[in-house]
Amino acid sequence: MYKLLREAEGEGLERLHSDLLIWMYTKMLEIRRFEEKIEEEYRKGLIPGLVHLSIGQEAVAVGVCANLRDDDYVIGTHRGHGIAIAKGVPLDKLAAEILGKETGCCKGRGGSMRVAYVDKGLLYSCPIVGTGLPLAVGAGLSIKLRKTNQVAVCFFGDGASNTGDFHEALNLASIWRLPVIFICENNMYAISVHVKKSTSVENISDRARGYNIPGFTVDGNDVIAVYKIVREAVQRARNGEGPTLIECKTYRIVGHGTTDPGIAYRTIEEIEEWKRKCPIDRLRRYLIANGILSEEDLNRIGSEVEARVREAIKFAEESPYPSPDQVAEYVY
Amino acid sequence: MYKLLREAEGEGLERLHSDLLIWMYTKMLEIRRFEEKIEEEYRKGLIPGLVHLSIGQEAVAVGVCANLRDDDYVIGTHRGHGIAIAKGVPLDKLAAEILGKETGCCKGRGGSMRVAYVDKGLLYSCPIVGTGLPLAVGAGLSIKLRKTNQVAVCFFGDGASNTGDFHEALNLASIWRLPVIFICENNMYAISVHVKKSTSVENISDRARGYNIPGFTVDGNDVIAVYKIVREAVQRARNGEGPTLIECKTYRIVGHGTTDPGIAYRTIEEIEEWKRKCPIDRLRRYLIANGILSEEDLNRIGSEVEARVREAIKFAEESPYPSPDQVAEYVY
Amino acid sequence: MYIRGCTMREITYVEALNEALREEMRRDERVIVMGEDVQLGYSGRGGLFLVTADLMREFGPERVRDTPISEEGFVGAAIGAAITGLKPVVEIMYADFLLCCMNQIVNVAAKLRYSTGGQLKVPIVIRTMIGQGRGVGSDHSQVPIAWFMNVPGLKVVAPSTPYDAKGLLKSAIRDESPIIFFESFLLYRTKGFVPTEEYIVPLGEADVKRKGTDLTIVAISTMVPCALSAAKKLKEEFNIDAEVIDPRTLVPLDKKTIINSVMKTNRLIIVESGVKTCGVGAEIASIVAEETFDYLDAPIKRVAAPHIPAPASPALEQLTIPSENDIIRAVREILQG
Amino acid sequence: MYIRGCTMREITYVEALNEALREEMRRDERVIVMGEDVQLGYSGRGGLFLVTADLMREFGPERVRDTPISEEGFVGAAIGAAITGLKPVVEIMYADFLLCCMNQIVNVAAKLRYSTGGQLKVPIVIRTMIGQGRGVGSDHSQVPIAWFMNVPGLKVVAPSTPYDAKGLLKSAIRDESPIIFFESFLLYRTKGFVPTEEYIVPLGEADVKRKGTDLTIVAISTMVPCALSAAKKLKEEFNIDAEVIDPRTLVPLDKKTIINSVMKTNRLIIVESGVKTCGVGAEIASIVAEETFDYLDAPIKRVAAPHIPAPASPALEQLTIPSENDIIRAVREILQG
Ligand SMILES: Cc1ncc(C[n+]2csc(CCOP(=O)(O)OP(=O)(O)O)c2C)c(N)n1
Ligand SMILES: Cc1ncc(C[n+]2csc(CCOP(=O)(O)OP(=O)(O)O)c2C)c(N)n1
Ligand SMILES: [Mg+2]
Ligand SMILES: [Mg+2]
Repeated sequence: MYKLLREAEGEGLERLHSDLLIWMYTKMLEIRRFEEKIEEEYRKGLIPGLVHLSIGQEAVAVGVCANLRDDDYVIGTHRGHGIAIAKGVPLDKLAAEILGKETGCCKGRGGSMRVAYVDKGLLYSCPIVGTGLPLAVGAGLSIKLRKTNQVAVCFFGDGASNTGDFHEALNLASIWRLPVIFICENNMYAISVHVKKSTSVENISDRARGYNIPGFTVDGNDVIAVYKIVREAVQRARNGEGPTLIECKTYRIVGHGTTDPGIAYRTIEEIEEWKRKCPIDRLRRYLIANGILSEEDLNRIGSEVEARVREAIKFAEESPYPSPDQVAEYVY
Repeated sequence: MYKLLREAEGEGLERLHSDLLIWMYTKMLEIRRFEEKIEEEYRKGLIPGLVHLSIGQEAVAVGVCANLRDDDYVIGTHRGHGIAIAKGVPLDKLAAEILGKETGCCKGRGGSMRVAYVDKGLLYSCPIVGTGLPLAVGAGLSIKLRKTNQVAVCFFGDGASNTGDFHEALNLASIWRLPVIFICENNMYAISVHVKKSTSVENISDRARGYNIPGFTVDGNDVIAVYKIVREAVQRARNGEGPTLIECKTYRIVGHGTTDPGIAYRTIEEIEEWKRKCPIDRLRRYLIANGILSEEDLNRIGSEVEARVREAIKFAEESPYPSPDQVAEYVY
Repeated sequence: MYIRGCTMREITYVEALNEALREEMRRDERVIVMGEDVQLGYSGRGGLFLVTADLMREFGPERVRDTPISEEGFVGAAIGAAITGLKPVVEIMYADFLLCCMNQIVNVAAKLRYSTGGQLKVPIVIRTMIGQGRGVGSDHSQVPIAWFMNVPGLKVVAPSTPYDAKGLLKSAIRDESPIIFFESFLLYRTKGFVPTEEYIVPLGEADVKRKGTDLTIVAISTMVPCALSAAKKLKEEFNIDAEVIDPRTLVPLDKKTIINSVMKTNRLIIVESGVKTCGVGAEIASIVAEETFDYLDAPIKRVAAPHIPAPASPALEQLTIPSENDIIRAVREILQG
Repeated sequence: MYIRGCTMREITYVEALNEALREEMRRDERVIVMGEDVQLGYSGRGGLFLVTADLMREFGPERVRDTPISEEGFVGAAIGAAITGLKPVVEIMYADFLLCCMNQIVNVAAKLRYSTGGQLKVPIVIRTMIGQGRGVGSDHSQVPIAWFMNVPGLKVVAPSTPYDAKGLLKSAIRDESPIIFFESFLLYRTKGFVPTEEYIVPLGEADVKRKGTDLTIVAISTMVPCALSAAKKLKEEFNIDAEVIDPRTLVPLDKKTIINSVMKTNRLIIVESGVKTCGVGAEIASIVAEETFDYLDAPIKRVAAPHIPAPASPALEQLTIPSENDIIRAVREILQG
């Protein structure tokens, strides 16, 4: 059933299953289409609160989660839709959550910034920047004490790397040698602040040395590269060899949130340049060049994805809001 | 007036004024005698609260402060008596503060852990571990904006290097290129926890790279070595070249606080070994070997120091407590 | 709000804050502004909500300073700057993020003056925003005013109109104590008149926003406009004449104005958008009950948020913020009871 | 405190806590202990105050875990462990250090259950100590109980006797919500009787520590022994018969016991060692005033700390902690007034 292929890049000897590549392509496309639709829903006034899209960053979530089992833990961020989709949250429950509906994975209580779906190991998405890192350390501690061979993965941004939580979490994970993988989505900005203005190192992975753990920087728009470096980190973690910090350099080609045009603090040229580096197009070209999928296959996948996303949004729109008499449930 | 000498150690070319060496010796001795007396006062029940002595660590405070002007800022720690003495806080006001008297430098409101004496640039001593580092960054920012050429120095322990405050402060000082010198007094323990158990790096100065600033480790029981490395950092800071992290390896030969015998979590051998490394004895031998002071001179200094300390304690004991009707002053 | 001899202009709450910052920065070069995105923000002008608009252009990046996401660190730095000669105004984007720097605010800023026997002053203003009212969820909608009232050494300000916002922010910047200054997203776009001439509103003076005789409503921050419209309806529909008081500063609290009002009306309702338990209303109710015991004709009622984290879903969130109707219901209860 | 059919032993408050931890760790291997110096401390047995004594010896370093000085980090880690199958009991050495981890406690632990629509539970107990009473100064003496009462999603416990300390800590560990558990240095060495047999004290039940008819004194934590001795004096010297109630848990609060008592005595005093403004007393006073309005014969009085950071000097500190005499004075005031 599995078509095998030689890789064109990297060490050149590794072989990835073609269905893994197809899965990654499909998931990235799902995220992209989903986010585009969410943006539309937002413009229609159907979404409350703050909405942060991950358009342009799809390869990170997908390349990371391609390595994970359902029972591995993930902690996401305020920019969490892509992570949720990559970890397996059903699109309909995700869309419904974002629209604040009772059928959402958090019954509409969490909203866009707080997606959780424990069935698939997505514990929470942390809207308070930095807070996810200690949580992941705790998940790692729990894994260690319960002696399972799960791993805990924490996503966070370049901005988050300047929080005290980052420091305390990485130190804890290191001294306790926990199976935690810290994934920095370095999209070069924290809202309007460029990483150079806020962050004292060239590469955020340089900070790994301050905790005596392995640190890597990878092209975050190359899903295969992300997949491979994370695979090693997951192996180390499952083998009891402790945490890893992986920085994925990427870019959000949209604004910080849906209220941000995203052009006041960066140049159109910069944005255009990164659009050309689109991780989805890149894998698409790779799939074609390596004869894994034809244009036709790709179009079919495209329509299937479109349909799934449309369905999910429809489900969300048609779902009921939570009932007022349940407002006080789930407090204790 | 100044007797010059060649140094026996280090680059060998540097010359230190002998009166600087004598000053350092005298100050270290003052700290030692003062702390011994404070311990006695504590045993007599004359001191409220928590008291942390710096016996064994005298070379750090003295080697650092020997580089500072009165208008340079210092932030100390819960283990702050030595720092205060080195920065020039009068012994009588310091002792009175520790005893909770109205004549204390903080009018008895601060106590042992919160010594401040703004006239000599000692802004505060921070009993909440880590909080001093951001304060020093702010003092550095203020210096930069006011365009003076002061420096701000922050003392903190090995334990403090694991706080979020450490991380956020060093990052800020680096990106803003502030004249701040971070002095880590690594005495190998945070209360009963050995630094190896809590801290993911071999040398705390290794963490400097995570902020792209110079980091050094120095023998903290060698007052000359401390003096010299700090001198360079002070020069860089005054020249607008930004912050430095300096780790001084040292040891408290007493317990964490006066209620801690200090022997439950470390061996007698370890303590004895470090007693032999006494920074005061070491400088004393150096002064004699280099003909700077005779045994007689040293004995004279010893008696003078004893007398000054005795005076200070007497002053403190005889001073009045704050008056009840002033309890609500200094709140706003 | 008309003041004799003043020309008035109508501006928004955000503009009022912005003017206060600009005027104080012009007036005193020790005043600096720090926070996340204060230089550019979405608009390129400064601040996500434009409170710091155009300040960077006028005062440059040294005095208008973007920070990393390090609330504890940069608030600590602002304190350090404050004790060494600057007057920092720090922006904490949402009030919930105060939780990231409670240690510096409460253990350091609030204590420095006292613990140094008066050697240090900490002239720092921490501006922050209550995020309620648009589904931003549990950790972006909290109203932690009461906690800071519990901390000796801090002052606490929460204006409800453009006039008060401008005048109080200017006073706060000139004050020598650490001040937590609560703004509110729901108030940002509201408009009101302010004098063309310079003015300040002193800390510690409540404002009677509406005179009345039948009962006193003390309303906090976001709830002031809501209390005023409730009062209007109460008059129109039930001929109940409510006096509405906005304390404006919670520490120091102008007890006298509140107590005098209750001694006149004999009834009190306190309205706040935060959680009721141990909220601002608890303190005001306790003071008034203690000091006007013989004047009260009915139990004091607190209209406040229920004991529930803020839900993201708008269908639920609206249930957790007191409404005009909640106020009217409470008023009618104590007038009938 | 005698319970029919139980053998009783006299132990200290610290020993009671220690027994609770040991019993629950034996009972449930998911229970772990984390904090600074919990393994060794000064004695080598564990804990600076011996609350975790000998636990490392019995349960090993994996389950009794020394942490770096990273309150925010290790409380966050404990929360992460709690949502993935463990039951961490975290020690925060002084209540003031809660300020270093407010963000994880309030923005994360308190919100997780609600914001995930009930998917997660956060069975974590955060034990901490109120440091007042021995001159440890402004940032080691705070009593931040009321802040946590203001946060939906948290439970708040503050026992005053060895019996309650043991029974409530056991209940807290078995509970599924995040709990802030306040201990007190001034209570650590007090002694009391506990059953030899296993027992628990359920959360949410106040305890009438002394029956009386003339007025009700609600006392919190450290203030309970002080209120009891004041009650004794009041009886002996003034023939005033005070009922003393210890709520024991502040969230959930046993309003009924308090209200019933006030409906009987018609007078209430609340005694706490923390700052009065927006303290625990404000909430209890507000509830009682609202619900027993027609029963009150005198204004409710709050006996609490003045609005002053804790001074280090013992000469001053004693003025900032309510005393037996303060209570007696307040009682006589409302009985005469
Ligand atoms: C502690 C905290 N401070 C500020 C914010 C407001 N905020 C939300 S997202 C964001 C930027 C985050 O930047 P980064 O970590 O790089 O993630 P990105 O948005 O780029 O994905 C900020 C400042 C927050 N949520 N939490
Ligand atoms: C935030 C915080 N956590 C815990 C403490 C309690 N405490 C006081 S001193 C200390 C150890 C500090 O170790 P280190 O920084 O190495 O300084 P040292 O005492 O060795 O000089 C601790 C844990 C505190 N004061 N502040
Ligand atoms: Mg970013
Ligand atoms: Mg140490």
